[in-house]
Amino acid sequence: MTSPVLKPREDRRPPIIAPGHTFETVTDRISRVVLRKKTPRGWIVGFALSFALMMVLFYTIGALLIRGIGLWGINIPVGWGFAIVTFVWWIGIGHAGTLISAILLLLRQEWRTSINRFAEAMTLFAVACAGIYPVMHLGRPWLAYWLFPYPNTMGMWPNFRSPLIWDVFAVSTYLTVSLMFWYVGLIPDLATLRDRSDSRIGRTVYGMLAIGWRGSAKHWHRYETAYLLLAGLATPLVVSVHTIVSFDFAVSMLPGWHATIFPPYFVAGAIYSGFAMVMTLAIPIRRFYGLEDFITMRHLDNMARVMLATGLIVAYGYAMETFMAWYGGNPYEEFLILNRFTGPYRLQYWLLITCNVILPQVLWLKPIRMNVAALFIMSLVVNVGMWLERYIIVVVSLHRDFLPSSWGIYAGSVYDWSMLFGSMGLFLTLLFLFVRFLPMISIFEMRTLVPEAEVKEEPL
Amino acid sequence: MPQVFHRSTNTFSRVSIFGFLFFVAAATYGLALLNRSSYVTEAGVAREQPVPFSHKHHAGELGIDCRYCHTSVERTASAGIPSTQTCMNCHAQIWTDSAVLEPVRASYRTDSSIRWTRVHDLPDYVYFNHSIHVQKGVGCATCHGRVDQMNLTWQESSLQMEWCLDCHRNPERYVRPREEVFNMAWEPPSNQLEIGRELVRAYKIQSLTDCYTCHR
Amino acid sequence: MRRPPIYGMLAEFDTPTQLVTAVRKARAEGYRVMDAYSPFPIEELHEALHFHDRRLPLIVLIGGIAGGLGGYLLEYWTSVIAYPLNVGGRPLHSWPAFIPVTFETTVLCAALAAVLGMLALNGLPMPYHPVFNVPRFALATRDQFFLCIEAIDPHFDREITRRFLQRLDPLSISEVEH
Amino acid sequence: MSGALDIEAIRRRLATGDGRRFWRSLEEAAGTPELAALLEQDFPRQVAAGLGVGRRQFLQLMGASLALAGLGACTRQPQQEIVPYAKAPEDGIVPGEPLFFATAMPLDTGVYGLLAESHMGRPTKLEGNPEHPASLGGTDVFAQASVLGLYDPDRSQVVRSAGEIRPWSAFFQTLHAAMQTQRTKDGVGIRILTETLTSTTLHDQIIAFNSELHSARWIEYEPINRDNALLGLQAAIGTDAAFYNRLEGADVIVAFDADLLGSGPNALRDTRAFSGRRRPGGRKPMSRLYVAEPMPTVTGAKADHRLAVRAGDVEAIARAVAAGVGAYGVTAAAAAGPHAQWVEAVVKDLTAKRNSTVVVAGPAQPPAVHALVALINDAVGNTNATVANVRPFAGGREQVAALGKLVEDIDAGKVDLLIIAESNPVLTAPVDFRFAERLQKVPLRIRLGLYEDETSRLCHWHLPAVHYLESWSDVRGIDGTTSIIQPLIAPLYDGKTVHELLAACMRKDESDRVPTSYEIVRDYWSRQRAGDSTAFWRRALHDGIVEGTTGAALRVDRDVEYLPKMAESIPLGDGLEITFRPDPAVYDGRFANNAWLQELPRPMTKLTWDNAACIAPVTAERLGLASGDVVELRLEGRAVRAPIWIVPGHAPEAVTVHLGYGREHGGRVAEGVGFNAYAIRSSTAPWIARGLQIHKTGEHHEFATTQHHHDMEGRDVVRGATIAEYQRDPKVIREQGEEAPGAGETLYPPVRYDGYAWGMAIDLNACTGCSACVIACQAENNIAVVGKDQVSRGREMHWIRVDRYFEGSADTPAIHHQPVPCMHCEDAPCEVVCPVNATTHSNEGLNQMVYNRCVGTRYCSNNCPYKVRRFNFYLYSDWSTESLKLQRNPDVTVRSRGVMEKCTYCVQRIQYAKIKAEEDDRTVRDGEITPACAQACPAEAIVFGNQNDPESRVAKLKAEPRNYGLLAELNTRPRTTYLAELRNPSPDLEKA
Repeated sequence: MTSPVLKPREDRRPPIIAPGHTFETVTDRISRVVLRKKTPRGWIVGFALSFALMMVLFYTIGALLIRGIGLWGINIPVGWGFAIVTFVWWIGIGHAGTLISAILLLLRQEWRTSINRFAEAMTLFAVACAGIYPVMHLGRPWLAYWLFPYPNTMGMWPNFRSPLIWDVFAVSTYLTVSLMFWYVGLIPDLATLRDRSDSRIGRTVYGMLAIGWRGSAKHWHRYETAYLLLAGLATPLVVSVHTIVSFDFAVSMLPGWHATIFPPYFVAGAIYSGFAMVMTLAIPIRRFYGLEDFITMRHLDNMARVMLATGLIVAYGYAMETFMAWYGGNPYEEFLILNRFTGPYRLQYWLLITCNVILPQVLWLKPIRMNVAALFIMSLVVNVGMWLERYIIVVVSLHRDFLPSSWGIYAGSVYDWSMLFGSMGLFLTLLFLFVRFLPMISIFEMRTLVPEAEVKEEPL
Repeated sequence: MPQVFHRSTNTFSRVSIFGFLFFVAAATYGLALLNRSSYVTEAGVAREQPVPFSHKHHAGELGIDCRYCHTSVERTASAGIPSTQTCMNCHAQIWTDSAVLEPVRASYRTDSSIRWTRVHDLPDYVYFNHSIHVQKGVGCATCHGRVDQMNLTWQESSLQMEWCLDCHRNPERYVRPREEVFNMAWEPPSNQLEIGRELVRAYKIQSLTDCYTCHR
Repeated sequence: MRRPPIYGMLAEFDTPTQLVTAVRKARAEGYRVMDAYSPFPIEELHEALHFHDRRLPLIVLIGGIAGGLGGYLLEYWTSVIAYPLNVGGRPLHSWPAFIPVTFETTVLCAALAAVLGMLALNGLPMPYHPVFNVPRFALATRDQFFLCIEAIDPHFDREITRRFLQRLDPLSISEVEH
Repeated sequence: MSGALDIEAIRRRLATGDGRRFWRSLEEAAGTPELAALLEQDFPRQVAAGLGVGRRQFLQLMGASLALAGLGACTRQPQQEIVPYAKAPEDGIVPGEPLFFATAMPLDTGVYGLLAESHMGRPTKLEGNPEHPASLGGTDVFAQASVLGLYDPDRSQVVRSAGEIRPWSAFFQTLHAAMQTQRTKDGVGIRILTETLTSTTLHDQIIAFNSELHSARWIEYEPINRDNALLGLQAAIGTDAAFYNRLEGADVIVAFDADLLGSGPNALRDTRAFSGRRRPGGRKPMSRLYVAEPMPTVTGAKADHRLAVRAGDVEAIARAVAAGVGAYGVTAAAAAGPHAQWVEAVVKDLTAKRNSTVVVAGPAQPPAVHALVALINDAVGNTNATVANVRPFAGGREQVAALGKLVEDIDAGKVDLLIIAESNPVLTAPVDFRFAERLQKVPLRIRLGLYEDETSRLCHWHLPAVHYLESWSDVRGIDGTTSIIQPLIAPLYDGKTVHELLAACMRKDESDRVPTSYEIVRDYWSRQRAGDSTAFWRRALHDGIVEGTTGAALRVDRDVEYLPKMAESIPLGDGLEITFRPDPAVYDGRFANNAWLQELPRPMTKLTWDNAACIAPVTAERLGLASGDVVELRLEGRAVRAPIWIVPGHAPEAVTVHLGYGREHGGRVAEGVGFNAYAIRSSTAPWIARGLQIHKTGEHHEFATTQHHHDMEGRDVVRGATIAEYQRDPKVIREQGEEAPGAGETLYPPVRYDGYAWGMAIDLNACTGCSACVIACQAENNIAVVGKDQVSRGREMHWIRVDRYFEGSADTPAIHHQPVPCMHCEDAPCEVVCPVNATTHSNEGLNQMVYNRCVGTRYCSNNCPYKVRRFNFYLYSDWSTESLKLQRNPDVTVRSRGVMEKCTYCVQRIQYAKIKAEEDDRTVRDGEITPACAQACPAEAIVFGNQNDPESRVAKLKAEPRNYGLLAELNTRPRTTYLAELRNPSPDLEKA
């Protein structure tokens, strides 16, 4: 874990924590958000809205269970539609959280400290949303457990050659590890809340969750080892997860899916969309809860830079696909690319290029990176763009493959849309609960950024 | 004051953690058992029948051959359930006035079927063929058990897929000489395995574990 | 051995520096059985306590290996031994296809080992602990720093220890009930 | 199947036709940007999806699905009962063992000789009777689908009078009274209207009837009739005659607007003979087919030289050909105009190959053309060589004229009692007869029919008829071959046959018992055959043919005295032309309530659940029309609204409409589908009319088509060459596509198939695209009907589809058909990606699909390059309609909601044959296993067998150099392979 390194910074970038903070100001500012008695009206309104949206999701799921997935727009040849598109989108979003908390931790990037907590939460909720789709897109969702290897009376086992099984393991592992990572990070702060809460229930509940953390030096020692090791494990994991998700396509034989570039380009895309989402969430939250001291322009600037970088990698991916289609000389691949450019879905394709490649280039400009509103808009643009990317990958490749006779057209039905927005409802609902009942910024890590945290050497 | 919990909670919390893990494991195991239990498979449950027909009496004590009633067992997929006619072949002469047999006589008089309760019921997506099994030296008793000792008939085996697979994977453990197929009393000899292997060769028995063997 | 009347003696400090110094002094004084409490991790602290525990990485390694082997063997057993099926003309033991799942199970088990191992070694969960009996200890999770010399330390003596701690000019000193 | 749930759903959807437009791709091929296409491309449009399922059904579903899951978790099997016979039947019915009986199905002037498969006394599947000369083992869509007609829940089930359900006895009283009065006046007021008469017994009854009541009149009427051929031949030969061809002897075939392979009483016989002459390396050289027609037909698709001409212009061409070959009496060769070259080539070929050619005209062509054709056949010596003129059964009849007479009589008040058997004139009579209104002037109107249709509604009495699979009768084919129709099942409902109805009329005394049709038919035949009638009867029933009747039809020769007359040609005006055709799926409308046929993609248009006004691309462009535009067709002051469908290869300046749609009564499936083309069909121009006006309405109609792209995009999907090229260098086929990787070119160890290795070869040269295989498969494998809305969403369930491609210009394209079942790839892409091993490979190379293991990820379908997998997006199988359950094949699982399904090579038949073989300790013989599609195919285009056995037919075919695997370059190693299509163009025309 980072020991406080506060040699005076020469660079003129904004600080990662506003000056003049002490241990208690940090502690109180952050824990107040949770411990304050009356819930702010803004929160109630926001929560109500997202809860309503979540109900739309549940209604859709009910309808799907009762009537069948024929309610969606899918057909033969386009057997996958919004469900898989949105699944990949959510999983991708999740990646930023793990990246911030794990990879930046290993790279000793202090600025991560104030955003890693809710970035991790975001990961968790995003993966939860993503998890719904693989189950609900099954023709017979009530048999989803057949994808797990368990001894059964049929003597049957899953087919470990199928990327979908890899998915099952990857996603469930990812969910479990992210959960543990998040919880372990929370323990000391839960202890803080336990000790600062003045209601009996608060003390008990937070107390239970804090499992008796008392800040013992010995505990801290093992705690940090564990935290580092988790980070070390989460880093390859997060890369593997989107790699495997990309295998769902790369392992098949469809033109436009069967491509070796998919893993890196999916991972980059994931981080791209993930950071966009962190930004989408961070900007309003810091504003609403007045946390500008902790989530400073420095953070936004850095995130914008990461977006720019990953965005360029993604752009390279698109370019590569097109190049290989020509260079590879496979007629089906060639047709696919032409079909993307000029076919029935050209609108979505060019919109995608605009959102993911053209517009984000403004991030080269420092004034933009320093402009909160601009950044917020850019983050939304990229979120949309990345959803479109998956839409293009899934639908365009399927709707016209090898035999012209079986070509078709796909369009999402109302149930596709309600499921998409419904899942956003679930995501926001969980997020609102999180910011209300848990510290959205890691308090104990913020303390280490306070100047006093430094141990000055003095003779015995 | 920071001390929220009582001393005991330390032990309690740890116990509950292990307890939970144990509970999950136990539940899983229990479910697995349940799925194979006779409650689910309904194996070994004697079924009430409109007429308390006793295989024990007919097949066992009187020694009537299976094929006297289950006529098509050697020719077709289904073994065949005897018509009332078949019952009356004998019961026109004997037990002509026993009350128990009234439903049979009634059925014959009114030419309306006796509605037997089904004992062996495979799912609709499973296609089992009696004739080929008989042909390949699978004895009646191998699947149906000692029917000749059942008063009311019950289902002997689980009829679950893993049970079918067991024999389809290593038939040599279960096959018997064709002439013994209908012999209820036949016991596998001590050297069943080697005899089995010979029979498998002689009868050209394949070990069929393809899905389409049973599912269509 | 006879259970001492109290758990130990708790001294409260204002800054991490003071705490670290205090710990060093206490060790110099010959105290061994003690623990320091801080609202955030302090590198120097466990150094000062001469406390080193290297078991955790080992546990994680074992967990990882177990997970990896388990995963691969499961795949091998189910596809080659339990129910060998011709899937698209691929060999029964298609090892390249078995790698992803092996990797995932490795990470999963290693991560579980890390978290559970850490908790177990720290003896958590432990909702009840004597130090909580000291009201001011609530600040240990906010901005105060504590040193607790435990009564089972051979050198521990209510009076001497109290006087020793006085010399470190702490904000407060309190006896910790069991 | 189409039962309560489906039909309801279908009707609702038809009401709200909210399907999607799909014809965009054709527009693209034509290069015309299309507005609706842009809408299409616009961001996914919201599609109100819906298939109402109630709570109870939901519970059923879940319960059923769980049971289907076969997972133990507390889902126990429900208690079931076994209900054995009380007295075992003699006729050897054994549970689980199918029995086969010979019977026959009449249609038009012809007959299908059939073998019916019966499970526990339920006919479930019909096959062609190989012994029967008119079927030769083949069938078509009508015959295959007729079994569904039997179990149709919409069939009329009760005697109804004025809306009231009445007992038969009540009807018989009325009838008897009416007959008594008629007897007093020699039956002068009696009219009996039937369809074209082909039953010898019925004919005998009618004669008897007339001999008693001399003044009673009997009328035959069908909208698809042979009047023109009859008149034409009469003119040419001087006597009534019908004809049939012997294509096996034909080196050159010229079809003037004749769909001889696709429709009509000789289609099956002709298809078999034709395909027999199209295989390279046969004893005789490959035949050559010339076709001149307006609307592309399966015949036109097979043509070596197809001329897209308006039906009205065919006469000029025929006349030119006649003149060319020096036909008797045809002097001045009418200017052949733009088609001179075609005519030249035809003439050259016809004269070159004397007495081994066939020239034929279709029923839609005026008598003149038929006369010309007869004269041409005479001139080149075909008559009685390859073309047999025979005396038509029961004397030829001009049906339209006869119906016209009936109408006059009604107006003159001469008709007191009208008995209408089967025929549905209110729908089908020429519109100018105003039959519906005339009909109601008749004092007593009696209708015997399968459905309470338009005619029944206007009759005093509707009597339920029995389906041919329930009834005793007999039927005589054109060549005289007569079959006894025997019932496969007791009448499901309380129906009567026309035989019984007539017999009832003939009763002297009301107390007399009405004889059963069995008695009537049996009695007739025992009178025909002296001696051991029982033996004869048994034999006839067993063979499905009355021995000695084949070819017994009286041959007619033109007597030398007679000077052939030219039937004078009906002058056609000018302006747009419209031609009326029987529909390839619902025929004249009688099959409109058959959901299988409604959902069958029409061979040429690939439309389902619709008819359309078909026009050529150029004409559409000129009129600014696009497929789906609803227009008003105005003809002789009558009008009907119809949606446009653009058909490449259609003759310009002409519209083709198909009859039999727009039904108002006649079943829940039939009602409200398509438009009623009869509404503008008059007795003066029943087939071809000019001066049609088209008026746009600005409305749009949603079509449900199964194929949206008609261009091969330059991919080697259908390979082919001319016979000359092929004989010069057989490699030409292989070189047309990328080479499939050799067996060694893979990282995987090869999988060996030592025992059987099932494979299929499909001869594209033989295949006409008739689609009999599609319906046969549907009947055999319990394939569900999904309805128009679902089809328009791309969710049709057919396991085998017939792809249709256009090649070349949109005005005169080459047309290809390609049946596509599952390829059973040895390295199947679908299997690798299935997470639960629901689809794997058998050790005989079958790509197995296990429904009860499937969880429905649809990944397999995504990864299938052939897209032959079908998914149950809803609960498509009808689990509630009892009568439809009777049709199901007990050897095939009825699929549930949410599972994938696909062609299994009819594994139930494979297993059956294997078990039988094992039991007699032998191996399966070649040809012992025939999948439903192969069995139905009249062209023998599909061959199945063990490709490990070098002697098997399939192995031999696969050894041919024109054998190729579809997309084989993907190294899927398909077990289904194709034999390339070979054409035999005239060298002269090819040069031009």
